[in-house]
Amino acid sequence: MNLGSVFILLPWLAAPWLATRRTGGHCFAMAVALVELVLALVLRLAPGMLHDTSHALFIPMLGALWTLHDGLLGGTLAVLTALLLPISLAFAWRLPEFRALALAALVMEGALFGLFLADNVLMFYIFYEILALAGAFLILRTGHKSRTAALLFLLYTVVGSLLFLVALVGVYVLHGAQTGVYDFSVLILADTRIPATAGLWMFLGMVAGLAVKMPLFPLHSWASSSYGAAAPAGSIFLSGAAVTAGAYGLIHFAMPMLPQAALQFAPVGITLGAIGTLYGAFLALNADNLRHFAAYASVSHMNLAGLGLFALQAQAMRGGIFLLIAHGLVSAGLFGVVAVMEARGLTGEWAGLGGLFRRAPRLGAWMLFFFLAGMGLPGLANFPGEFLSLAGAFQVLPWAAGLATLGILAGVIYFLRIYERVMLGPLNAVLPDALADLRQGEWLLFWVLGLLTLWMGLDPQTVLAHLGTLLSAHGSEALGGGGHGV
Amino acid sequence: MTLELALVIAALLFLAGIALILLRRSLIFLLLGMELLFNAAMVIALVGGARWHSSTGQVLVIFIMALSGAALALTLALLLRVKQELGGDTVDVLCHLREEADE
Amino acid sequence: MTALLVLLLALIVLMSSAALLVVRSPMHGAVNLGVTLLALGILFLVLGAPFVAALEVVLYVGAILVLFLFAIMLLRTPVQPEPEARWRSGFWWPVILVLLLAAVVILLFTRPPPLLTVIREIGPVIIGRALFGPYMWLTEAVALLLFAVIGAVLAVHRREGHDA
Amino acid sequence: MSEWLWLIPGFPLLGALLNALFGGRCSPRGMGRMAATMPFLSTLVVLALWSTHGRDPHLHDRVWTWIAVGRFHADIAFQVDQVTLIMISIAAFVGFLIHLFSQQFMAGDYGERRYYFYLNLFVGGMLVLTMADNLLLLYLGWEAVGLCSYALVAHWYRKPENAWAGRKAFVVTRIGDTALALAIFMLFAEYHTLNDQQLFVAVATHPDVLVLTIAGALTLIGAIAKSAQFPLHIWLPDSMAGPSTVSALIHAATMVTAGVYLCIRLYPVFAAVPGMLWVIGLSGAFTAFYAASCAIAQVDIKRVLAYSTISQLGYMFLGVGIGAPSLGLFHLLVHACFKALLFMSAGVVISVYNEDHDIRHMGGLKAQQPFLRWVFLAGIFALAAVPVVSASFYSKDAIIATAFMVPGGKLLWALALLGAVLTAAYAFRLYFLIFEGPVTPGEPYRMGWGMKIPLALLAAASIGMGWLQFPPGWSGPDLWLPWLAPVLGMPPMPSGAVNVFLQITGSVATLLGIGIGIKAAQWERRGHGFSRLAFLSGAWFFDAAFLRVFPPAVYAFARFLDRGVERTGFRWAFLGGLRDGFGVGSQLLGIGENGLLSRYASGMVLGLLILLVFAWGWM
Repeated sequence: MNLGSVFILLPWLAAPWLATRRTGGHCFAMAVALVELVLALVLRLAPGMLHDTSHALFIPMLGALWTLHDGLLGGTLAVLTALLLPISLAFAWRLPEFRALALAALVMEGALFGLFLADNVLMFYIFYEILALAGAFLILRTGHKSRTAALLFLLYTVVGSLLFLVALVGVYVLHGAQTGVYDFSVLILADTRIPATAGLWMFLGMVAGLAVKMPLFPLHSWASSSYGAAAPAGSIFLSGAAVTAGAYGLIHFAMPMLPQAALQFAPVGITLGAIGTLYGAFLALNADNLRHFAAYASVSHMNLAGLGLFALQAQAMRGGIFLLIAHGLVSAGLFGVVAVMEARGLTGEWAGLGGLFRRAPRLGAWMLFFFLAGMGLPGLANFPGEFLSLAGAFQVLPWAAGLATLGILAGVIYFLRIYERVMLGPLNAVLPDALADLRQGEWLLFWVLGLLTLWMGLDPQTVLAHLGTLLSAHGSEALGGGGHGV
Repeated sequence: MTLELALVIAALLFLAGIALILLRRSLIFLLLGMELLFNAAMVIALVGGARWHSSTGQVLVIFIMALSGAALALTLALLLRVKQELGGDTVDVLCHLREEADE
Repeated sequence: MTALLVLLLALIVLMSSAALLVVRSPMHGAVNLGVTLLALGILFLVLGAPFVAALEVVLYVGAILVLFLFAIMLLRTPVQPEPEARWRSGFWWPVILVLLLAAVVILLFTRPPPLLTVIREIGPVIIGRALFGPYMWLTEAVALLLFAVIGAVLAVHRREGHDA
Repeated sequence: MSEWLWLIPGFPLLGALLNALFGGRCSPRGMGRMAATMPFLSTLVVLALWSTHGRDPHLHDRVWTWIAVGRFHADIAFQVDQVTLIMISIAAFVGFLIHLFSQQFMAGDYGERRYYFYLNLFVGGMLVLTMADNLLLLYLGWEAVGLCSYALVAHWYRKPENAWAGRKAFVVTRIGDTALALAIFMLFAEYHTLNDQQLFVAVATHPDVLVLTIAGALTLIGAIAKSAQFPLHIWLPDSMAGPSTVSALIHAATMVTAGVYLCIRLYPVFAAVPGMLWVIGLSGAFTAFYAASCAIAQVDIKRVLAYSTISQLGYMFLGVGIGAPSLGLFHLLVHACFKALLFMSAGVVISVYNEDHDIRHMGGLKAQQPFLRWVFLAGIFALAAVPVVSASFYSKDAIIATAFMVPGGKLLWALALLGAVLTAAYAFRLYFLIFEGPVTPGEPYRMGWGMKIPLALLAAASIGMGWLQFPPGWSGPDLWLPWLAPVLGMPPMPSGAVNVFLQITGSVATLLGIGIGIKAAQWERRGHGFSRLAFLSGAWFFDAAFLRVFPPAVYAFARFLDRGVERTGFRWAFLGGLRDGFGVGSQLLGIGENGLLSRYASGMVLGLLILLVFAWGWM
């Protein structure tokens, strides 16, 4: 037990306590979230404190379950997660379902930290499943409280992760048969020599399990219903933090274990990412309310990130990861805007919106800001990620990356169209007269998010330079030091 | 020959038990069949113990006895309750315990 | 000599269990079970387990069978006013199954492993040592289980009282 | 001096940041003053730059590393050479003048603070664009000015058509941005660098014609979208929905010239591909003619100026295309002055006529606004390129003349000359309709010094700026071309008899145009002017056709993807099938789960039987 274990377990210990409360618990949840944020920063900035090779929970045939490592990538994503939780809670502050949301989000946070720090693939899988369950709970108990959406989410993620498990066990058994060592540690499994065809199938299984969470193109269908059903404040966490789990699994586990298959899959992955980028963009253009719009925008961005990751190329992968992080902030901003509107009784249906800027100029300004960030305006967070992903992927598969570049154009079309519908034009007569602009607290939240977005856009190097060696373990060697060249 | 014959007895008991469980309509006979199954298991455990001169067989039998007794006591209590609630003591009434919603 | 005795026991078991299968009255069934259990008690003695043989008589014939009798009494099954169906509905399926099972068991026993061993008696002392030595925790667990059974039965009954 | 370069874009950006942070606490008037100070400070730094390094500027300032992954390396770094120095002078100084003008012009507007925020941001973005030392930073400025253009065109957002016009401007220019991004990807994939200088060296040593052709074409698309060249010019006329000062700054002086600037900057890339320059020239010459023909039929004062801008930008592209980028830059400078002047004056005219844009409802304004009349006339002189006494005569006519000299340039020359006739015609038609003829009284409008000084300065520049560079064969100043020669080379200027012929044709074209323009004004008054030609006033129906095809196609495709693929394919067929499959499966499996105890037992026995058979097989 060290700081890392405390880091993982604290939210899980806090969650049951929160569950026993009938009312309140706001400050408690927030305090836990802030403590976790501090811990995440400490662990990220002083990674040595985390390293735990004590082989706790060593189980024969499975390996040491509780071995934590101090990967820079996982640490960075953990900081993002820890940052999004308080923001999500703050946006949910006045919701009646605050405790359900906080409960689910805390459990998800613990699971995310666990899987970011885990060295053991089986442990990753377990955390991943817990994440899915808590996510389903969040959808079930907040917002529209839709059973259908929760079930759909669960169906997609659980079936996906079962495929992941099957592929994982395949690698495990192969490795055991070759060396006699049965262990689920990624460092050990990455040594396996896997025949090409079998490797491709296993990689496909893993991709199915991990991509479903991001969500990448053919597996995206849960996203709009889930983000559309959960409370927007919960969607912040769901779309910003939870999606990083899938991408992290790809980079940290799937690709290092099956490097050759990953290289073989790269063109397909890039193509799917490109299709998904445009597909999400067009669906966002035709979305029927603000929640679905934000959901599809998020899908579009995540597909672009997926394109970068699958390209297995130095710029593209870093760009993909950067986009993942940036998307967390921007998505928080987008869903935050939706949350603020819903707190004022605006449902987000187009018919009830229009000319809102006149009543709420601050809200309108921040909405524009995050829309601009979303459409990849340089100087804001998404741009370095998008540009690096595309520039990198362009070197691997030019026509597909070129197709995805049209997403730049599509982004401006759908974001501005929606902005015009909501904010500009004459004041909609159905809007209530006493529509308050941003309150001080909300305003401050947006400033925090906004400054972070700006910082990420203007000085991305601080993050980019410290992502560590991607494709850790033996993957990078097998890929000849970074896949498709530098 | 003793041990082989004892095994044959166990097989007889087992078959009789299974037949009782599968064929009889009354729940009482079903429970009697279960006792026969337990006894078949006990015989085999004892044959094993005798074959390897080990006390483990007998220890196992004692545990089986305790377990079967415990199970039986509980089952009989449940049986009485079934009779009270469902008004019958046959196997077929038990299907009323199933959730009705799906029918 | 012992082989003959065992053969006899086998015959008794066969007959009594066959009778168990066909009798109509539960009371008759209980009596037949008693016969089977007593025969088994003798078999246990032959197999060199006097303590278990004693337990078989005391526990099974003495306690469990009595439990059955109480249950039968409480169920107040009529002594046989009208001929009740002996077999359950949908009879043929299970019969085929049972016959198949019998066939397989017989096939299995057509080539038994040679078990030519002198049977030595293992007395209660050794059993006691084993129970309270290496199997101590298991014994305690079983004790706990029996204790729990009392609770469970009570729980079943309390609901009953509550309903009534 | 080098390490202070960042101050030039830094001041306006700081102004925008201060506005965002503290704007709520201050009065809009105070914000306006602060905002105007910022480009003034930038101008001071630029002036200092002129005084210290004006003769031969070569400055570089690396501020911090922006993005660096492998060889994908882009700094926040600024560089200044001759071209940049001209561009930043325009951006900072004209920007400052327009800020100054806005103090009175925009007073009391409902979005005054927002206006100054975007205006400051725009000047900052434009300065970053011009000073960037790599393509990525250039792209940042490129997008930033695009955003400001959107926000300022849609400034009066309460009218839906204004918001729509802003969006159209952003979307159409973003087509070009996408092409530019693709060009950057291609160039990086081929040459592994983003830095301009390294790129030029690499292009010179390893010219890969295929890559350079595609990348050059894509860059050109980016440039023509930003500079509103045919066929991506359609956004500019609608952008006139914004305040006139915005049109003056963004849609005349600075942002729209970014495309020309990009072509000048990447001149080595274009020059490396045979034929590419001629395509640029053709695009410019055709646009110059096309837009001039549209401008002559417009009745909205700002739309006349908008088409005029498109046309003038065409001349700049023509200058780049004929291998005379320095002349293109010269015309850019001149145009920035006189077009900003014309737009600001037009803003006053519109205010006088109570927000009525229709020039047929105006007339005889010279009596009421004498000052305005003279500065406007100076601008019109420059626009029409009146010989000798207007700056444009020295820049535009030089381009047209040079076009004659290059191989394949006769066609370009003819188009450009035709455009020049039309230019003079619409310029004087505009002037005569507004300021001459029967008087249509307007509202009283008194211009303060804050408005008069910028107009006067720009009017002086419109007349006198051309005297920097006399045509070949004239005795007089010859400053511009030699100064730029180190970076842009010397253009192939005509000489001898051809020169005389070209100059005379240019002047005759202008005078002919002026005559047509005066006539056109009279015809317009009588109700049968060019505006009745629907083909011309509708800009050859190009915009209408575009709007009829492109947006509906996009929306239809989006609807198809949503209803046809997502709802029908993914949700109905896939998920519905999955659900029904689960339903059927559960019913099938549920047959065994009927609550009959003995059937469960039968199942167990069956399983046991199978196991036993297996066991028998093993034995």
